[in-house]
Amino acid sequence: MPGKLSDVLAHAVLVITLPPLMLGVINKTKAAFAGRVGPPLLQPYYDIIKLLQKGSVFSRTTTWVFRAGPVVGVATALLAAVLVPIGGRPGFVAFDGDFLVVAYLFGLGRFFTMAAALDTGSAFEGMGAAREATFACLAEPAFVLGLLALARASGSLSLSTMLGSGMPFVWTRAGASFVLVAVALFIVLLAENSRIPVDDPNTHLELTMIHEVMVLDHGGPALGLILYGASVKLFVFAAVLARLALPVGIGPTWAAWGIAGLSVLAIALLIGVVESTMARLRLTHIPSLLVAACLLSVFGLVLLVR
Amino acid sequence: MLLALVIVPLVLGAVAFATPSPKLRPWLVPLGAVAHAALTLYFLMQPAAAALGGWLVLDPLGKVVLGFVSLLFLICAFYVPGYLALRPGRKTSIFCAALLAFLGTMSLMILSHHLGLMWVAIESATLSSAPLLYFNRNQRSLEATWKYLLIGSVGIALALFGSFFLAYSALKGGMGSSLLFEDLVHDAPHLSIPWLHVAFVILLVGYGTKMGLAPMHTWKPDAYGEAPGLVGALLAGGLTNCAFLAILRFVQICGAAGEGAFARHLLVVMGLVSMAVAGIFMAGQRDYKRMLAYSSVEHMGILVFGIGIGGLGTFGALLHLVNNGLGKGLLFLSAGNIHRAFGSKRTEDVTGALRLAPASAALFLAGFFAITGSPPFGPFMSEFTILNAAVTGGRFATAALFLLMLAIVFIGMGATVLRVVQGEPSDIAKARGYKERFLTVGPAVVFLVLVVLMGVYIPSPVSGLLHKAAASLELQ
Amino acid sequence: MTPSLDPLLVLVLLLNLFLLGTTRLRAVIGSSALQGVVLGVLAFVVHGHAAIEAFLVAAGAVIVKGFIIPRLLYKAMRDAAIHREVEPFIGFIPSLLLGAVGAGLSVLFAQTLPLVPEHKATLLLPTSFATVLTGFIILTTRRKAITQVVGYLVLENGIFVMGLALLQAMPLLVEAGVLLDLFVGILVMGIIINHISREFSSMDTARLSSLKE
Amino acid sequence: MNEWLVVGGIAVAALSGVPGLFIARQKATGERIALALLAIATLAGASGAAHALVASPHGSGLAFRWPVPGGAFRIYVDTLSAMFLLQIFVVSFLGAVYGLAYWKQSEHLDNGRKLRLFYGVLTAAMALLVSARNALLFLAGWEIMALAAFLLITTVDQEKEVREVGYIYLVATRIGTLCLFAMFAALFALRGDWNLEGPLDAHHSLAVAVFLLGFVGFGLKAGVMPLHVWLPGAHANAPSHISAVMSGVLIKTGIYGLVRITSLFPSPPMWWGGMVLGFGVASGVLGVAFAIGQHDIKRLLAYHSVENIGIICIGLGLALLGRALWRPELVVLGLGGALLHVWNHGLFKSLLFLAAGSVIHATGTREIDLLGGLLKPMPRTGLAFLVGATAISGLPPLNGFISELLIYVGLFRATTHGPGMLWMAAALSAAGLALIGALAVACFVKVFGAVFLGVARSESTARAHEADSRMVVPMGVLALLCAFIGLAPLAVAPVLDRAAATWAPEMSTLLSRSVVLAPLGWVTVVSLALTAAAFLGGNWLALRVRAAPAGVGTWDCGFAAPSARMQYTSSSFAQMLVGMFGWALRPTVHGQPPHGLFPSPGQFQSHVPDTVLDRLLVPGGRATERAFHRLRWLQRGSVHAYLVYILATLVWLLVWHGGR
Repeated sequence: MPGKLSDVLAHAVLVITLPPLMLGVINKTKAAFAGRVGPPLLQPYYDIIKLLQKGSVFSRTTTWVFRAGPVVGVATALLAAVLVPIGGRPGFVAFDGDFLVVAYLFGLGRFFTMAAALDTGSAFEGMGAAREATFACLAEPAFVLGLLALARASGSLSLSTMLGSGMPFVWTRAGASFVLVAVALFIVLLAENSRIPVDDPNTHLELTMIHEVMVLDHGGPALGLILYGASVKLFVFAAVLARLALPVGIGPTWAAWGIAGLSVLAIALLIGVVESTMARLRLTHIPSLLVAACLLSVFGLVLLVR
Repeated sequence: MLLALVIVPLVLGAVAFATPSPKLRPWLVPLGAVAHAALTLYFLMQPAAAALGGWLVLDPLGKVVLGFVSLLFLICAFYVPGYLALRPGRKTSIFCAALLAFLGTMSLMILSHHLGLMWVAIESATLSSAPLLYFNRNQRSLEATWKYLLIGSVGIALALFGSFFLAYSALKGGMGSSLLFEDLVHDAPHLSIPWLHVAFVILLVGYGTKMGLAPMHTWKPDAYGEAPGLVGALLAGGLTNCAFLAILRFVQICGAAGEGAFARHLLVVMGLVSMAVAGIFMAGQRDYKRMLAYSSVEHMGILVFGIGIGGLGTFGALLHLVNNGLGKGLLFLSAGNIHRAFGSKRTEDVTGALRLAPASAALFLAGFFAITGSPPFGPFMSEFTILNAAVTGGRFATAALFLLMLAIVFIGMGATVLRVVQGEPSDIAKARGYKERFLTVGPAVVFLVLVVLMGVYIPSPVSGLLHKAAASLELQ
Repeated sequence: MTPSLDPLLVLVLLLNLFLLGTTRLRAVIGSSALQGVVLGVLAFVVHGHAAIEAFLVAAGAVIVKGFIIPRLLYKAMRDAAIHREVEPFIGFIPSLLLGAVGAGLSVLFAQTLPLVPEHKATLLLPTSFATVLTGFIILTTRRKAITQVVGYLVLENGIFVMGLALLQAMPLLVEAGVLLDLFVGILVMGIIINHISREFSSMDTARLSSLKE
Repeated sequence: MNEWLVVGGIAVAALSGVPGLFIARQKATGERIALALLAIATLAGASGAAHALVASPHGSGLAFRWPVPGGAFRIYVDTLSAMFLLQIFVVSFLGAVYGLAYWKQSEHLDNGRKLRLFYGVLTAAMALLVSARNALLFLAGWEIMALAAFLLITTVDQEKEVREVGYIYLVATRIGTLCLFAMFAALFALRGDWNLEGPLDAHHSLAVAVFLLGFVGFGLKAGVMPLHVWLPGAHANAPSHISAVMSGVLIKTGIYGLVRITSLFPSPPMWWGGMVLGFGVASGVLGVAFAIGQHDIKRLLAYHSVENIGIICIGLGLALLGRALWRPELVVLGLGGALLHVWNHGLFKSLLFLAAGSVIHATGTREIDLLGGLLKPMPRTGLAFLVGATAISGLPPLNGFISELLIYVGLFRATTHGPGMLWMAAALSAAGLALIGALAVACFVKVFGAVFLGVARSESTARAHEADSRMVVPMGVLALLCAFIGLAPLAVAPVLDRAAATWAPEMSTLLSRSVVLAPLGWVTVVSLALTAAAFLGGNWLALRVRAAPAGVGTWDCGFAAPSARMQYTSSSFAQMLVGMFGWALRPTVHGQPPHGLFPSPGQFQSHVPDTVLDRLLVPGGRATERAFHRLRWLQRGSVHAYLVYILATLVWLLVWHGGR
């Protein structure tokens, strides 16, 4: 059920503009915690634009796969972004099982990002790819289980309906399990977007990184695309989580969109807080965190037995 | 005149013994086989023939066994000249004579409806097969012959003993004691049951020894292992089936006496025991001819098991009598060729037969698949029929055991067969320079064709004969 | 049923025990031959009134079992030039005991089976069973091939005794066939024994155990 | 009509290898003739099957007398049979084309002709068994297939390993066949005749026997964990195009058997579905887990067959549950997904095996950790492999995604509306499916990266060359088919609906169409959008970086001299995951890591054996054989002992049985 034109436009605007801003918010928050001024909110935009204008260098070991990585990453993220509803407003299109398409689009993006990393033949990037693959194996079931809980509660198979206008009423029925699911999805968000405590985007020790180390060899436009794609992915998860965590009713259109954007930024804020207050986990402990996320979702499901 | 079936081979045997020319002599065997086959064909056409005042009768059961034995011998006979050509410097006069005498006595055994005469016939068959086993004239074959003769003679001595018990049960039943099959069946309702039971047990052990049911099978591995492949084929498909026929006759009498259940129970037990023993001894068997002997033990077990199951199983067993015989012929002849090619029957020395004797090895492999009951070969049909009889009879545990035994046997036999056919032959073996010949491969090919035919298209005359025979067994 | 049967049967039983007890090969063969003769006489006595054929059967038995076969065995002995002990696996006393126990069991077994009236009184069937058992004991406990042949012979004798109980079941022709087979069988066995003693320079069948798993 | 075409195809295929036997070994004429005949057979058979798919099935097929006990020559091609037939003929033909270059007669004088002979027989047997409607005809096809496959696996029987895996396969398939003997016997007792037709009462005790025996018998062929023991070795050691046919088509006959047998029972008990579902999840997860631990590229692919069979079983189990609970939509989605996955796996798994074959052909090794950087020398093979890898990982826009989506949607529907047991089971299976998908992604990134990306890890790999066009073309065709189903699932949807109706005739009126139930149309839209976006973006980037300097090395954080051996190997890639599944995989690790201030050169090897086979069955078998050997003294050569046996038997029977 495609939305009205205005909705579509608003959705498109948010998808294109908001993601880098989220990164900005996160950085600002962390700076605030660190007592620094920090980079301007719009810094990510500047970075991406600058990168897109730069020239680039490709290792002789690489092939077209290396270039395909960033492109596929962005393409899948954007497609996912237009499928998810934002703040109770349906996505461009909504159909049964669209969340599966979203999940598998990200899977495709991950596949090519990792392939690109391996294409360099560098041990570091291989290491990063291995970790990405490993942790995704646990994040995926947690995500699906969470969505199962949503589907069971809302009796629908489409994100736009699950997180649609019915949300408040569903909350009254299934609040408890939604809290659990929200926590689970937040953990998944941190893992999928390689934030602390799973991964540290701006550490200086490659040995401990996951996502960053995979893209070590990308530079210029490619890196720009990767940055943007990553932020869009973060945005998608944040949008889902925001709607689940803050299922406020719908006022007039403009207000609804405003609320949607703000709630997404609020998630960014939350991430910032977590990143500044928590330490990075040891790699060997990350699986247990994700398993915990799975269990939370399962409990969320069990609570729905009736 | 039924007697011709007996006389002709014997006479020709005598002729073969007397013939001076070693060139000509081997060809007398095929001659005798052809004559016998022709006579057999003629009598199979006839409704039912009798001679010597009912002492010799060709009833449906007899028709099946006689027809098959004649066919088996016919094919094997054409293997003889080729085989003897491979074994220069051996005395062929006794061999050829004994072969034909063996055929004659087996025919007598099949025809005779007087239990005493039957005993005489099978004893003579045993004696006439002794020289065949001793063909190789070495210590091992001597030992094998001795065991075969002693165990066999004791076994059939017991059989005679059992026959007397049977006669006595008639005597006790108030009739004149007679060993004529017809009389016994006719007076069966009056037979004295305890005597009948004891008689059947003794007869089962006695003829079971000849048939090679475990644990009376002990002579088999030695005999089949040391005898020429061709003799193995004739024993496994001929003499054992004659002994089986004898047991069938006693099952008929028990059935007529209303004691069928008792007999069938014993048969099922003996069948399963034989299959189990075969499976145990096949595991890790290093001598592929001894392996074939155990396979024969297994299939004798399947035969009596099928009869024991009864109903459809009876037909299955009779069908299996034919299929197993054909399969054994195929296996023994090809194994014989492989033995000639490598000069050994131990799997330590025999590997990669597919490269040294391609045709024979391929035939051997096919024979293995056939005898283990793979569709679309004949034995599958019979074994499957027997299995169905067991399942439809509601005897699930028995059926499960049957399948388990089949599995064990397959696992054991497969290991040995594959070790023989696959891989690289040793250089010593290559140096022997064996060549496949038409006369040695041809008969095996015929067996293969027949065993496949029995699996994909059972000619109606054959199935007609089998059905008649099964019906004659089923009447209670 | 003439009363003069049982003494002969007892004689047969005694010969069984003697066969088990004696250490001398010649004695063994001889006693088996004697047993054959006794059986012939028995056959005649049982159907004494019967026609010529009973006489023929009896005569055949006497000739084959009592004379020809022993000759064969003695010849085999000479050819193989074997020394005379019987060499059992188990001692003579145990085998005697076995024989005695066997005889007892045979009597019991005969009791369990329903006999026709005229056999109730006689030892006919017990003797038969006991003799068969004796044959088995000799077959399974004596080392020499030739003693095993004797064992087989005794086994046959036991069966022959059983046959006496139902002569009309075994017409002359069959009876003759049986005797003929027996004779040929022993002949062939003799030949093989001959080869054995040539190949293995001994008749000790314990040596004949190279074919095994 | 269809049946005649199919029968003709079967006959021609069966004979395709025969003319070659009469042509001199050195000549290539034989292989050409065989291929031509196989082409004719495929034309006939596939067209017959295709016609049966598009036109609704009518008539009752062919039936001739067959003079064997219980035999009747009954052939009937309904939608289920047709789906499998089409795949059998197409894949076998492509494999044969590939074989033309991969297994040249001129290079394989001793076994080339034999291989082609049984290749044709195998194709024919598979086609026969999926169209047979008589138990004995089915069994005949089944066993001929099994034996032909055995002879193909052991094509190079000079090698010890080949002989061993051949034997294991033979034993496994025979045990399966014996189970089927029992199953058909039970079916006969149930039906009273040999026809494979329903409806039958599922609550009869014999019906349970039929189901369980069928599950074991067919599961052994399909390779359901833990019945998969024969599969990895056999697939790894057969010639690659044989592996392709076996993994792509042959093991599916096991699935066909399960589908056919379950179709006979209108109202199956719920535990049937639950059981199939459970085993499906188990084989899916464990299959892929074992795959991740492998070093041998073909063993790895083989374990992925186990995984995909698991996915198919999940679908089938869902369909069974739907049938048990009278939920038509679950039947459509479950069975549709399962059958479509049968097709898809047939396509991409054969594709992967063929690609692996050309890698092996070019480099002479199956060891993943000796390969690397092959995308440059063999771009076409690499692209084909990438397509296959993406498809088997169930990623859009390729076909694997479609079938998994159908099953997912079915599971979610079962979750959203359903009684307790059902929806919890469905939910857990969905999670399991997600886990499987993610693991598959990991595994195939590993393989693709280690084999085709980076730099060559060995001399032979460095000298690799692109495959012969006769090998590339079949791969291309398969890749295109994968893309087609992925982009236009609506084209196959009607077939799936009809298959579901054939499987559950009692529901045929209620069955809604899979198009309604699953977003196939939208998937097409998204996939096209994705392709377009990737294409545009790619071109943009290519233009943007046209001026990039060539010939620079990997920056790698400024590491000075990276060498090929420093690359992350597939084993290191898999290490964490293998550790995660260590409870099931039980990897064996040897070698000593370097330690101390000035470490001496250390070494490290890890190896993942097949837990069921190497740790359970083989030791068990050895123990049994030892036990049997202990009984052998019975046959000790002493004639006296033998005579004692006779006497003992006599006494035993007299005492125990004569006494009655």
